[in-house]
Amino acid sequence: MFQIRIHGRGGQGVVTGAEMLSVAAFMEGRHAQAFPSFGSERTGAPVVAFCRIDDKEIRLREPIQDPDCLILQDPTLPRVVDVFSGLRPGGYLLVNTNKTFDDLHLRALADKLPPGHARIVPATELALKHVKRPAPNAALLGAFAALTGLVHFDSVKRAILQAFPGKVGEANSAAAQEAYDLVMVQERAATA
Amino acid sequence: MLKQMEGSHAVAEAIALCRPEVICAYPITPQTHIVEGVGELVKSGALENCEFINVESEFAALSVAIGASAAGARAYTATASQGLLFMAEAVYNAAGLGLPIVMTLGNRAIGAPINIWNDHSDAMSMRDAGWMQLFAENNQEAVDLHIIAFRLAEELSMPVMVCVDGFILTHAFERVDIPEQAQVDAFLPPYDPVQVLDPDNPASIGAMVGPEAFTEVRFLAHYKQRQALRLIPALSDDFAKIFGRASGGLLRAYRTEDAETIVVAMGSVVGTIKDVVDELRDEGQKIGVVTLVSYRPFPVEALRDILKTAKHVVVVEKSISVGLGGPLADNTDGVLRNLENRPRLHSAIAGLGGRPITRASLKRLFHDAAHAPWEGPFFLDLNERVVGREIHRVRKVRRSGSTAENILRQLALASHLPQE
Amino acid sequence: MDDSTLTQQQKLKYYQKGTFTVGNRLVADEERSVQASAERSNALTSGHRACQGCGEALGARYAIDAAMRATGNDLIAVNATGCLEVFTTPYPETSWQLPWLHSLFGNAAAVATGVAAAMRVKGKKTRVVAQGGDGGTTDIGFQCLSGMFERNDDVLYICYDNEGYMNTGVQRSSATPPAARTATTPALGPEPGNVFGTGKFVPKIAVAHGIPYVATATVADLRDLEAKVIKAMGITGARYIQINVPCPLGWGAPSYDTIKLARLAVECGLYPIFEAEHGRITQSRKIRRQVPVRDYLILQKRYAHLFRNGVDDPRVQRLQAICDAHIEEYGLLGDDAEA
Amino acid sequence: MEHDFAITLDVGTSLANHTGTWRTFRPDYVHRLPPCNAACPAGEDIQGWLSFAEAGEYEAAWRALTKNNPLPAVMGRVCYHPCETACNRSQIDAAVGVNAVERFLGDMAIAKGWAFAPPTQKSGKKVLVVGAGPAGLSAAYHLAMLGHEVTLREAGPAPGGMMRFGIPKYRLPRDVLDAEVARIADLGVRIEYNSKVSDLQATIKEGGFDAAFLAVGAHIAKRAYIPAGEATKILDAVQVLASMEGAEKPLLGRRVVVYGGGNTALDVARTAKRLGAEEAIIVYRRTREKMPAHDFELEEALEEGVMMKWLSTIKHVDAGAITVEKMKLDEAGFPQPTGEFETLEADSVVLALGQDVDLSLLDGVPGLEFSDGLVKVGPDMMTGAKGIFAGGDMAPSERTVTVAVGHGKKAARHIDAFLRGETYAPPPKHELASFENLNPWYYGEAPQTLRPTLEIARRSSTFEEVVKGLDESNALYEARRCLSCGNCFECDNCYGVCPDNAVIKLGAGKGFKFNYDFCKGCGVCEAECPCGAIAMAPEEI
Repeated sequence: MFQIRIHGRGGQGVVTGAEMLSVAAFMEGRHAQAFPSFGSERTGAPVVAFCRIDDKEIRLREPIQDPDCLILQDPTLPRVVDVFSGLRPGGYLLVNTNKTFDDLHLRALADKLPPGHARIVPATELALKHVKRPAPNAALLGAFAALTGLVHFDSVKRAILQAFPGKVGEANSAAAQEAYDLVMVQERAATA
Repeated sequence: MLKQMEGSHAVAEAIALCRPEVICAYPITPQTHIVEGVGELVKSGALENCEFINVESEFAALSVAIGASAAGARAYTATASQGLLFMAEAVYNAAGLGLPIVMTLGNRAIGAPINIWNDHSDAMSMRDAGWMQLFAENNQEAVDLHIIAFRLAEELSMPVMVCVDGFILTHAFERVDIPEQAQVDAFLPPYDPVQVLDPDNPASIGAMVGPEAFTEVRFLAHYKQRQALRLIPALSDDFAKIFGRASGGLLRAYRTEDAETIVVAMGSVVGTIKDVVDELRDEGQKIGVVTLVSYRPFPVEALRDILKTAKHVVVVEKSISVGLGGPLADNTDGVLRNLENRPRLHSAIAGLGGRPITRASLKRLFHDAAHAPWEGPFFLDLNERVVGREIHRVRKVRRSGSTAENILRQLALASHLPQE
Repeated sequence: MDDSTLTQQQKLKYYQKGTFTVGNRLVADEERSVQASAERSNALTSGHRACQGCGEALGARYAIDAAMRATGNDLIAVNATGCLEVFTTPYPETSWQLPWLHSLFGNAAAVATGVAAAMRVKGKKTRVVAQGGDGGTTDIGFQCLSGMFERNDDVLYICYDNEGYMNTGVQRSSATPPAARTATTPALGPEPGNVFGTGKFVPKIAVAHGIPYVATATVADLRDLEAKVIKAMGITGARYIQINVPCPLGWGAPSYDTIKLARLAVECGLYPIFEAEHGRITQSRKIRRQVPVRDYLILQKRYAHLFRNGVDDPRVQRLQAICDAHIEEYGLLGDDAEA
Repeated sequence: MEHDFAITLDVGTSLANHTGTWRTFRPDYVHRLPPCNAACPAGEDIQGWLSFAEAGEYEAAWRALTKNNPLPAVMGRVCYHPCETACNRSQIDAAVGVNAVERFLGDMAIAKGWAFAPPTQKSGKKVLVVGAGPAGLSAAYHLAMLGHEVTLREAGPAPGGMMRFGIPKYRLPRDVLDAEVARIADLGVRIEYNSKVSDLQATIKEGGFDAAFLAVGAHIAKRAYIPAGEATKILDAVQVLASMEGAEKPLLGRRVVVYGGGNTALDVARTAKRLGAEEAIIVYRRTREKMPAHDFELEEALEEGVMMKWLSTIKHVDAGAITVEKMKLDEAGFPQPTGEFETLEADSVVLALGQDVDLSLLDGVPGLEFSDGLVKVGPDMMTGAKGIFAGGDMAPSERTVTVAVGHGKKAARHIDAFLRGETYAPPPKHELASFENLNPWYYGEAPQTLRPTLEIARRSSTFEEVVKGLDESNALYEARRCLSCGNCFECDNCYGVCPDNAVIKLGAGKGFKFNYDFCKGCGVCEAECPCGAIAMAPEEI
């Protein structure tokens, strides 16, 4: 079972991101469970969403305490929430930023993870470019596919298009594609 | 058809497949997505021959359903928490009138203090109202139970409440097999009321009944629920034949055959408990779990059959009958009462107001049940430091103020101060 | 004179005897009141357990019989808890002769909405009447009532207003008039009886909802009452009729004075009788033989404290001022087209 | 339909619950005597015939009316309608115009030629009626309707008695009188004119009569002693009015003084005006309030220019002038002389001081008793002589046409019983329907239709009928103003207002009955009965 925890703020599509990710996994014939951190989701408030992916039925209902992957949609959150709690030693970290891990003072944390498991991606910038809205979730999913290889990008794309039919879906899909490509470049560079 | 979807929307689709004729909607978290979903289906024309009514309160929601049902329409509504309490009078009334309304309860705690998160306080508050209460373990079951609920309700002319854990299920995206319309139609015939408001065949429904007949009326209601104890498994079998999967039933046992410790629980927490059971089994502990699907009627005999060989019975429940303990534990105690070698009963109150029930805590709990048994209700993951301080503070100060606010203040202070 | 002239003559305004009576043997059958007909439905039939002279029993039969005629008996009634429900349907006997449903005290309007929805979804033309007392309407049932109005559900809601909770032993409701003594507004202290400046007049609130039809009526004017019910049944959407029904028990009056009291309540101006459509008052029933409110009050024990020791309490004048204000507001004096 | 136990009930099952046991007071339908009927000297069932009239059933109304009075067209003109004085409606707006409707019906009957249905069986008895005035005509009619053979003997040349010789034409056109008399004659009553009975016993014997009814009237004017000078012209009212029927009209001069305060005085004064008098002055010793004449007739007279001299007595009559003494009322209301005198110009003085009866035909009849010049009769209208009955002005009573008609009817009933060897017992009278028995709310405001009256100018010069009849719409309107006091008119109020549906409607014309199985005795029906036809009485326990 692979567990993803997404941190963001209300209005950034955190829950939708987790849901789309679960749909992508479902499309590949796997079991997936996405759920929010159950609250009254007000714009700007810290929000957490969860996604579990497995090859068998997922019965577990507890919030994800020891994620295999942490997606940080808003890099300012660590100042108010203990976002890194429980991240597995071999886990992944994906941060939405134009800055560097150093800029964010996350270098030490990133370095604790296996090499190549921590990536940054300018998802909001990509979203503004393609979707014209600061909704980084789709782009981050593209980056997630590239980073973890847990789901194919094609599935992510289909999940995005299912969640957002029409032009909005296309735009999000394009943002995801660009994020995917950006991370893949880094991946290839790392493995090269 | 398999779909990855939100539990609320899955329930909405299941409701639509049941061809309801009158749906009453009033928003309350966490049930909103269900009625919104059905509303969309009605508004878009996907669900035909259905009146979708935006009422002004839960009390009206169920009241409209009562009128519709009495007039021969298949009626549905959904609510949660305070909403259920606000409609409480109508809840009893619908049952008393024998109207086969189906209602989804997106289980949520009851305030004060106001709390929108999941527990079973709401369902428990209406356990004696005369409704049948079915609890879903996951969203597939939520879907299936609604389909079963309509048939069960209409066969017995008795309302059914399908309890779906708020947020944990209602807001969870997961794989659900949405049945085909033809399957549902095969399972659920059109509503044929046992009594109906009909100008061609008039009757007075809802008469005032005095001491001379009230006992009999209540006996007959109880008798109906006793009949349901046989009907629910039969419907489950029937369901399996048509839909190709088992669902519903009174209860389900998991790895209980040789179990020395058997956990009893309802709703979504059972999934987590099953994972814990598997872990403990792997560690060599003889443990199993019983999922109670039907809380009302309470399957006394079926449960006793499973529990009678256990040494320990651990009841994990998301509600508290303040001043007594866990109501499910109390009911389970009744099941065990007359056994010759009665197992020891351990009551745990967990997950109140949305507190996560973790595998780690459950493992500890099940271990302690066998090795460090306790008396009375045990509050899982209780912050004893906080309650200790608060008890002390209240003792000291007459005008001590609100407990809830004081606890929040303590917690806020604690999070800013270095740990002791 | 040939027959046609005779008929025309008979169609002249009826100020001859029989004008205000239930029946009139001199007019054609179709012009007679529902209650005059030997074939009236008696939707609320004999054997009910209402007190002697019960105004509500009378009002309910008037209203439902009229609605039955208007709908060709294709009618379902929903009843709030209250006297009407209790005295008509104690197990094992019911006095109703139409399909009838009682659910709760405060939800009759919503239950009726449900019945109407069921009829609509089933493609039936069956109409729905909800009925309740003033407590079940203006107090506990008010939220459901307002919701039903606001959604413009196809329900005629009839409130039988006897100005208090009579079923439970005569307590104050929001429809209890000022100065009236009830079990919860005893005739004691510096302000005996119900307090002035409290209460609400739901017909005006109903008007404010902008629903297609609102009317007040009285058991003292059967023809007006029937005409309003029949008119209401000709309209689709939310409708409200409030009927003043004296309660001999609660008002402390002899059983035979029921209609007289209802009549005086109208003739003194205390109970304005009017009609409103789509948020506007369209017509008021004129006072025919105006009386001072005193004439109305003095017949009722609930106002006895206003007339102690042979001296009128100043509150009588305050009540008269209320009447005067009604007369002005609703234009209750003058020629009535119907009179 | 199978129902859920107890929660659902079969409709209308409360009929098993007989709430009539709650009752402590019990309503009953009653008949009360309408004040109009009670007041009618002719014993008409006024409310009864009005109820037909208000339904537009005029012939039925006329037939109901003529059960008691064969002269509606006459009565509708000359009756002083005490019914209207008694009418409860006068307490709401104005009395029902009974008299006008009666006249309307009478005139319609004449116009349409409605006839009485003769009795199918004859009694074989013969009755002599003496005098074709209202009492005689009435008695003859009733006796004929009862199957008896009637011979009516009249001393004068034409029927009607005082109706013809005492009442001016402008009040009673003679063709109306003739038509109604003819209708009685058509029943087979033999009327012999110019056939004065001077010896009753002989006449009875000769004619083989089994009984006789005497109604010869009062045609002899009372005289008062008034000192009179030469060449004064003093006449009496009977003489003046009777001479109006002849070719020679009386010569009264330009200034006429009439002495007296009764209706006859007014008739004479009004006649004098029509005959061309410039002044017609009525001298009366008391006041207007004390005047026995009907106020409405006084009003009409005043409108026509008749003048009144109240509180005056004539002391002396001279040529061209009279002397009157002023009077004043004492504490008891009697006029007392004041010693003040006044002179009035007068070409003639007509005395209208009342009339006496010519009792000469009774000479030799044994057993009779007399008093004040009148024949005494018992409650059965029989004189002291067996088989001889008397009525009208010759018997002690108020002298009006209506009273006379009533006498005729009453006598006929007793004669009928007498002829069969029985005693007539009138049915017991119901309690009077007083205004307090009514619920006046239910009667709409509807003032009396004033009968059109001739404009004043025409009245003073002609003998055209002053008061005109109603047309049909007016008559119907007027009939419908009747409150039906004391008798159910099927307004359905009781049927409608019963909170317990305990009134059974029996259908048109059949009224209602109480269903005592369910009647709780609340009394709303009685309170809301417009006409007082329901009474509550304590239940016997």
